[in-house]
Amino acid sequence: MMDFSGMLAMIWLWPLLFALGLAWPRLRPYGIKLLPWALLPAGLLWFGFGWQLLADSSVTLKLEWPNILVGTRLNLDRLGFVWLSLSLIVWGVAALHSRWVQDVYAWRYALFFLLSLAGSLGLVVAADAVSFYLTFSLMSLAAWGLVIHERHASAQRAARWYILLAILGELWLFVGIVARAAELGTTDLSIWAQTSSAGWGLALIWLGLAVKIGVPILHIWLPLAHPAAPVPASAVLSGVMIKAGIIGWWLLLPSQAMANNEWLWLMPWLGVATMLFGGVLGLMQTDPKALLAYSSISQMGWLIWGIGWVWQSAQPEWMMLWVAAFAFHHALIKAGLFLAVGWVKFSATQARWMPWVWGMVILLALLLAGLPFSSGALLKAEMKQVSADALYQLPDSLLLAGSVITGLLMIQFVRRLARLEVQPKTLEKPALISWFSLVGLALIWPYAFMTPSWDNVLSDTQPLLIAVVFATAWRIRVNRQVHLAPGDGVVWLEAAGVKISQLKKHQAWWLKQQQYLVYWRLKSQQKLRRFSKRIYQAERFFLNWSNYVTWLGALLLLVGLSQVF
Amino acid sequence: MSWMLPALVLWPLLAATLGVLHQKHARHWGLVGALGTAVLGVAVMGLETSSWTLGGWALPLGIGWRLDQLAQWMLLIGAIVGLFVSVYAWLDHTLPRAFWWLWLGAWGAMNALFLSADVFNIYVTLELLGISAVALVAISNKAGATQAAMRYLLVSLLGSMLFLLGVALLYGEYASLDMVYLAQQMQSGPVMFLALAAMTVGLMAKTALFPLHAWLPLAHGRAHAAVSAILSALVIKASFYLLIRLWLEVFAPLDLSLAFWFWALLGSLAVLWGATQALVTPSLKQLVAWSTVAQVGYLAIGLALMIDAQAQFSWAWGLVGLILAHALAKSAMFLAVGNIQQRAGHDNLQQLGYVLRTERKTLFAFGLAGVSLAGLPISAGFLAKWWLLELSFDHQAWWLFGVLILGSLMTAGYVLRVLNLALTNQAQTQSLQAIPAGREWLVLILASLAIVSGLSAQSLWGG
Amino acid sequence: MLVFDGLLALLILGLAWRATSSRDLFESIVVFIALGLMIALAWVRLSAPDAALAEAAIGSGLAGALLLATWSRIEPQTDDRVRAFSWSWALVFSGLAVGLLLAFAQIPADGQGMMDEVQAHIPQAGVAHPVTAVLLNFRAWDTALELAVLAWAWFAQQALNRDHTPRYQALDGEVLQTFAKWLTPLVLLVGAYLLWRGATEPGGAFQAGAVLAAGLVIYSLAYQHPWRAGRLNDWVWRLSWVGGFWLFVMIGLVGLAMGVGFMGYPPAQAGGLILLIEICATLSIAFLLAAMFSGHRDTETLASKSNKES
Amino acid sequence: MSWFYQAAALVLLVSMLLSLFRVARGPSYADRMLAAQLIGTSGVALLLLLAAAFEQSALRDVALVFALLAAVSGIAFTRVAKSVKE
Amino acid sequence: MDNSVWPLLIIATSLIPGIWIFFIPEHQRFLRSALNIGGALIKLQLVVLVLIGLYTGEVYQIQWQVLPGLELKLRIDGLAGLFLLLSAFLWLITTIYAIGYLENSPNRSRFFGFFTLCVSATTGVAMAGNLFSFVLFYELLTLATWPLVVHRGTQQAIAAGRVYLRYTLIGGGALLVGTVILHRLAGSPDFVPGGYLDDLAIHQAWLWLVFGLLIAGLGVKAALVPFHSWLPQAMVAPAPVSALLHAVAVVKAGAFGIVRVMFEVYGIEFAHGLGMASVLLVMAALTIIYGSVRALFEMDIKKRLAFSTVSQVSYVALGIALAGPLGAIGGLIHIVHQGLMKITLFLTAGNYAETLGIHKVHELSGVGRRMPWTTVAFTLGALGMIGLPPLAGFVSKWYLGLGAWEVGLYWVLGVLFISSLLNAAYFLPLVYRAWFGEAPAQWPHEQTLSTKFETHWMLLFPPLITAATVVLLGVFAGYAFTTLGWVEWLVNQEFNGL
Repeated sequence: MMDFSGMLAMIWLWPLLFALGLAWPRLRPYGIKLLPWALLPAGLLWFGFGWQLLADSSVTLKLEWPNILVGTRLNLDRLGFVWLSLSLIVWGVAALHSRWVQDVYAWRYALFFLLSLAGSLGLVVAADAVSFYLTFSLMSLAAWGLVIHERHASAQRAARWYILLAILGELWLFVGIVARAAELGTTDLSIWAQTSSAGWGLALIWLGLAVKIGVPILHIWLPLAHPAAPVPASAVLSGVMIKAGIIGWWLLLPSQAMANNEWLWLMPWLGVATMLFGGVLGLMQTDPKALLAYSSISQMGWLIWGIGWVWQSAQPEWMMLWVAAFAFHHALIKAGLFLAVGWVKFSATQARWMPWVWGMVILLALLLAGLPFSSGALLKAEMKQVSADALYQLPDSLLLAGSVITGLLMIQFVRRLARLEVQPKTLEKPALISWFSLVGLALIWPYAFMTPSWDNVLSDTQPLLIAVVFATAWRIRVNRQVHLAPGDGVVWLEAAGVKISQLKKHQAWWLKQQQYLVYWRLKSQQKLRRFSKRIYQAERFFLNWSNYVTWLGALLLLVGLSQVF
Repeated sequence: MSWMLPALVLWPLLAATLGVLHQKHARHWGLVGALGTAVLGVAVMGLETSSWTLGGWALPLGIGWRLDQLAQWMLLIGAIVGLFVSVYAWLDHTLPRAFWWLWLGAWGAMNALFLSADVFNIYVTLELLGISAVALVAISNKAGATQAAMRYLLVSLLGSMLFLLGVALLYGEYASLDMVYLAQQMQSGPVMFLALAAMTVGLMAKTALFPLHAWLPLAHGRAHAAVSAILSALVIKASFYLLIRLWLEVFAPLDLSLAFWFWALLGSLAVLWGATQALVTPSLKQLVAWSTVAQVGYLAIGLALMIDAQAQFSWAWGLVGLILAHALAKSAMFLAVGNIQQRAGHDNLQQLGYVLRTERKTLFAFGLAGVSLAGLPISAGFLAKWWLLELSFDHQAWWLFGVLILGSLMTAGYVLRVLNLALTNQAQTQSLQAIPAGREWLVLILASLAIVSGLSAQSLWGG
Repeated sequence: MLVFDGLLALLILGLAWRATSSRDLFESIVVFIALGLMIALAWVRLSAPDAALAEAAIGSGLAGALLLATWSRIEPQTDDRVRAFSWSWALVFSGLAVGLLLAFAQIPADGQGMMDEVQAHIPQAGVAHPVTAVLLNFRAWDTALELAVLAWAWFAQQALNRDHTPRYQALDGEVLQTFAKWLTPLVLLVGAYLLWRGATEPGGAFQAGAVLAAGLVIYSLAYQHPWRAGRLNDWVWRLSWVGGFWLFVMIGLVGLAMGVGFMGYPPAQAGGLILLIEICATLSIAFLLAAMFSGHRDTETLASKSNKES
Repeated sequence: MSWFYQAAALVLLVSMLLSLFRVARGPSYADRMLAAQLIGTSGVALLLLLAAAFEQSALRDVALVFALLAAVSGIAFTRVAKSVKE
Repeated sequence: MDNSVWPLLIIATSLIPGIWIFFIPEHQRFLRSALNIGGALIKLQLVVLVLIGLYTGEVYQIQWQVLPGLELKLRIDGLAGLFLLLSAFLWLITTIYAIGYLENSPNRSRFFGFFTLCVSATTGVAMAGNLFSFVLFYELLTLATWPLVVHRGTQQAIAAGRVYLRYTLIGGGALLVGTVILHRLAGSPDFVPGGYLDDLAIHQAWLWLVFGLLIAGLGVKAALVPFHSWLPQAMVAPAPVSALLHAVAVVKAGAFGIVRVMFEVYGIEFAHGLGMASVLLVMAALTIIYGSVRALFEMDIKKRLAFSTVSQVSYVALGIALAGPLGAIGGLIHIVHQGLMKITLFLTAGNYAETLGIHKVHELSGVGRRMPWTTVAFTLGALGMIGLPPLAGFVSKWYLGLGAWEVGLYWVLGVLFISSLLNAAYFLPLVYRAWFGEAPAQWPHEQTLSTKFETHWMLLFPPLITAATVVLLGVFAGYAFTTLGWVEWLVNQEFNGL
């Protein structure tokens, strides 16, 4: 059996090497074309490790570099394999689709793509807190370059909010990690997973990662960034990077400890709240990409809910696989949907492909909405089932509402997509093939380890039906009545910011103070000069002869008398 | 007695008189006299310390000479500074030849003063020193030099008279003039206090200690640079040396309880007033002269700190260190100013920017000297000030910390007033006079000595 | 005699006050001349004829002439004028006066000083008069330095007086010239007499020198400066200024070489050496004082001055 | 010392005091100078008187010097007065 | 060769060229540069040799009695080695840079003379073996840097110089007084890990006074609030000077002095016991926040960097004041790491100013395309400052954070958090503008300094090298030969050597 542990570093150093290569101007024009090749080691590892897993499902790859940073560890186990798989697939497809990016700064897009790719792959294999933090930051910050790539006003605005939230999250995460590392005396995540530590360290880590996941209130960057980024970038943002938060929660937080009083009810409720929150706000969107972004928030609700009960279960390592599987499901479909927007948008000239494209779009929408026998329906049902042994249970109706709202969102999405203005672009055949393959994979992968049964068909169809009913009954479209700008809270914040800055501008008082300061400085200089002159003239007193002699006499008297008394 | 001791006094005096006789070559006679005296002054460091009586007349009758370490050091300081000033002056053709015989007269007088242990004899040497010094001021062709010299003359005479009064009172009381003998006999009493007061105030006037300083900035500011160097570095030190002798030796047995406050307060006022004036004066030369007023304040503070019985006498070497530091730094500074003044043709601070910038060696020397004056490391001045601080601590005179530090800061302030000009971009406004290159190097070496001598401060304590 | 002494003291104080406070400079000078006389009298009353003699020689003659000469050449200065009266001044100096009086009251009246010591050593001194013995033997170094002080005072004056204008107009009075002609030899004679007396009685080199100098001054007032006419070489004059001091210290060094110490004489030759020194010193003093009075202009000084002006 | 000498000395001293009045009042410089000369003359007499009284011959020397040199300031005054305007 | 010669040699390699340079005529460019670079190379070589020797247990020291009981002592210990290496390395870098930067400007001999003297003083500060010697070199440093601050000679420069001196000299005075008092209380023994004041616990009031004086004196150079105001004003100096001031010489001398005082005079546990560490901690924390906030509102690039220095240097004091080994590690490595990062930033800022005339933040727009390499270096420096892994700044912050937790001062983590956030807030906009802003049609003042590179090679390579070290020191932090390894060794001495 081959030892793939060296590949653990290669999978993310290799793209970094590509990124460095872009420093050489001659390579830059090939930047985009080279992107798929950056995934080569990751692919090899996936393939090799996949075979090893088939032989022994508990096998783990390990790599230790004690002298790099403050001690670097990397490993890959079967859960990691799931993460790696979804990352590899989505990044790969996105890399192929990156050819859509054809502007002058394409190489820059490639650079950030490579950097965040490296981070994204790295955090999958990270087994110490610092490596995780490093790769997580690399991914987050580099993604900023993807968000801002198109440079128009909305991209800049999105990037601004993105980086603000990202850095805030980074720093929460950093402080949390430091706190845990200091308390546990190690950065080894295998120890971290089993040992609890002070509550607020955990809370900070949780919070730092929550930003990435898009937990309500911290989500505001998400609906701005996803629509603003180029299509393939949106695909990875929504498909892969958003999951990094879940991976982080799992890796950095101790599962037993996370099932205690405070967290017990928080995570499930937060999960449901996120589902509904993302869904409701998504319905108020007109831009299909923004809608998808809210949908991602909503879907993250499922993962939050999922990890909530995984922590509470007796065998979290095992249960986590279900959550990972759901993540895998969402990754494929959401990436596919985002790419679909691209295909619809760019492929108007290729009319003969259009039916196929639309077919795929509808298929994907249905998969996400939970078409019976599809991955969505199967996984949701399975998760509900296995979560039955969790300590804290949510009412089923809430989860049902979550599913319904997903269905509604998808219907809305298709409607919106149909109204999209189109821009002709050349057809990229490899990309198209990869997209079709992606959709295909999304369709069939569950059957590799799940056998669908007819028993649940009714209950599985339930949410979809309700959604269709609602959608048809409610003919008046929500987003015409209650339109909400993408980024919801951002709008208010920005308005408040403008108010504040205007407030400051009109403060004549401030200006006056400054003028007064200048005046005061001049005046004090003048005073000093006058004072100097006076001092200079004061010496006349000593120069005067009679004073001189008086002083002399006085001193005589002083010395003489001082000794006498 | 070694022949070196009489030679130390007579060599400069005879060389000076030869200069008077052979006026055409007064400059060269002057140099011969200076070099010889300097060599002797250094060589005397190697002599055994001892005392002698002149003419073989036993002590109460004759005149006593004494070569102790304090005298040796004073002679050495005189020799070093004298040598540099002399060579500098030799290179300066604008100096009137009278400079030479006056300067050598002053030097001989100082050497005689340092050697003498007899208060009346010291009075005579003070007279010779005073008259030469006054005339040295007067040979300057700068406006107002004569008035300044007259003022100096009067102060000098007044000081001498007061000193003489003290001598007379001492003689009347103890029928002796020898300092060692007097110190042994000294008893408290109003007459002694009067003597002490008279001598002290007289010498204070000559040392230009605040508030009797007014003559100094005029005289030193208007004199020729070499002369200012001599006056500031050596002449006022001679009278201060006497103050040390009187307070720490002759009158030491008296109960001088308030003396600390007297000296420390006057010294502090001197430091502050001198520095303040240096900060506002418009002329470079005056600035340096005012600095002397301030530095004399440090000497007074040093004396104040030594008067206390708690201090071990070995500590008094710090006073010599202070004198040494100031002598080297101040002479270097005045000579540097001389270079600049001669090059620019004036010493108006505001218009010296260009000259200062081009005269790199001289400016560097000025800076080094300033460093020592301000008591910045690692100069001799720094160690001297360190010594003052340590003693202040022992005396628990915290307020002196403030004065010393403030004084140092102000010193730095006025030194930097000058250096600042060199860093401005002032353009050339006047044509520059040429000066011999040797003089720049000379000043630089002297200033470096002011720094380097700090490293050998330990030798003052016999290390 | 108490009345006399009291009156004398009052006179001295009054004159001194008048000399310093008078607004008229000429009046101050005249009062000063009178003061010199009073002080000489005071010395007499204090049994110090040596000092009285010196005061007489300098105070009455040379000082007056010198002050008058100066007065004729200076402008009244305004910036240093003494204030008429100030409280601080009065307070300080009345306090000082009280202090001085209190202190002097403590001085023992029977202070003999070193007189016993001096008397005991007179036999080895080579001269009989104790004052001369002290000045030229016991404390010869002081005297040698005093000679130097005098010489340097003249050098200093040369440095101060840089414009070299003659102080007096040429004289054309017949009476004065005749007077001077008769007076000069008399003065020389008195000078020599005082010098000779110094060995046993009050008198000596300084007094003699001062008298001689006065003679030279009279002569130079009446006639041309002898040195200005070029009758004597510059060198001779210069030598006369420093010769006394030279000889003095050379003999002192000889003492060092002979083992009696610096500034000491072999006892056997003491008398002769002292006489030699006294003669030279008298001449030096005389010429120095005379030069100080009349100003010396030698050819070299003139040359250098014209150089400077060009 | 006999009362005669004392009385004579006192008289001389008082006469000097009187001439001082003239020194102070002037009005001309010549008046002042002459008064000073008078003081000198009185002084010489006083010295001689004292020499006799104390039998100190040295005082006669003092008187001699005074007498001789009083001329100097007199002559000097005549020379100076010419060049000074009153 | 006798070991005692080494400290002298190390000083001489800059002192002698320095003095020589003063007297070299302005036009002899080659000689001057050769002296400068030659001296710097030799010094670096010597320092490396000494460090190797130090690792094998050699002792390098030399002393000279100056007053009774007062020794001038030069000694190279581990801490000195750290600072020496930093200054020797950065001197070489900045010298090369300065030669390029000041090409054809007036008064170069003066500049390089003082520049070199400044380094001599810095090495002296590093090697000072007792407090007295430290004070000596510390003051020398003030003097040597002042002419550099004023070098341009403009009205503004002179005003800045005046402020600089006012602060540093008064601080020097406080330091001197403190040193004297301490000398009278405890003599002036060598610096020793764990301090030498344990016996003096009864003089608590004195020790507090001295502590206040010393911290005030050192705090001026280390730019602790409220002694920091000189630093932003000193920005009028030429870029290499700012770089040197901020990265190595002045600011670090202050920080280094705080380390010496806390570790080897008071002894950290002793100081902690008396509560001094807490005072320092609060001061450092305030400084960190205050500096960052001010930086945020500065629109002049160099001024922004200056306030950033105010903030960043206090990390050193913060780490020390935490009074735990991990915090100490964080503080000490930050001496080096901040130095490298800040010098990178200043050199690149200098490049912008010299090549394109860019001084203000808004002028940076699009400069990344005109000067990509410079901007890469700038970006690395900025990201390092924010504390992103794997750059050097991260390692510092990491250990500071661990140190804060270790001693239970959780609020310090909050300080780190806020500071990092502010760092990001004032650095990222610059980076953003540089890479993504629209380049103007014409740069404020463009000069063609090179046909081959984006700017003169002497300006380009120094920041690139330092930027590379920023990366390397972060990535390979775990190795013994990096700062972290060295500092861990040092901190062991302080905390276990008791």
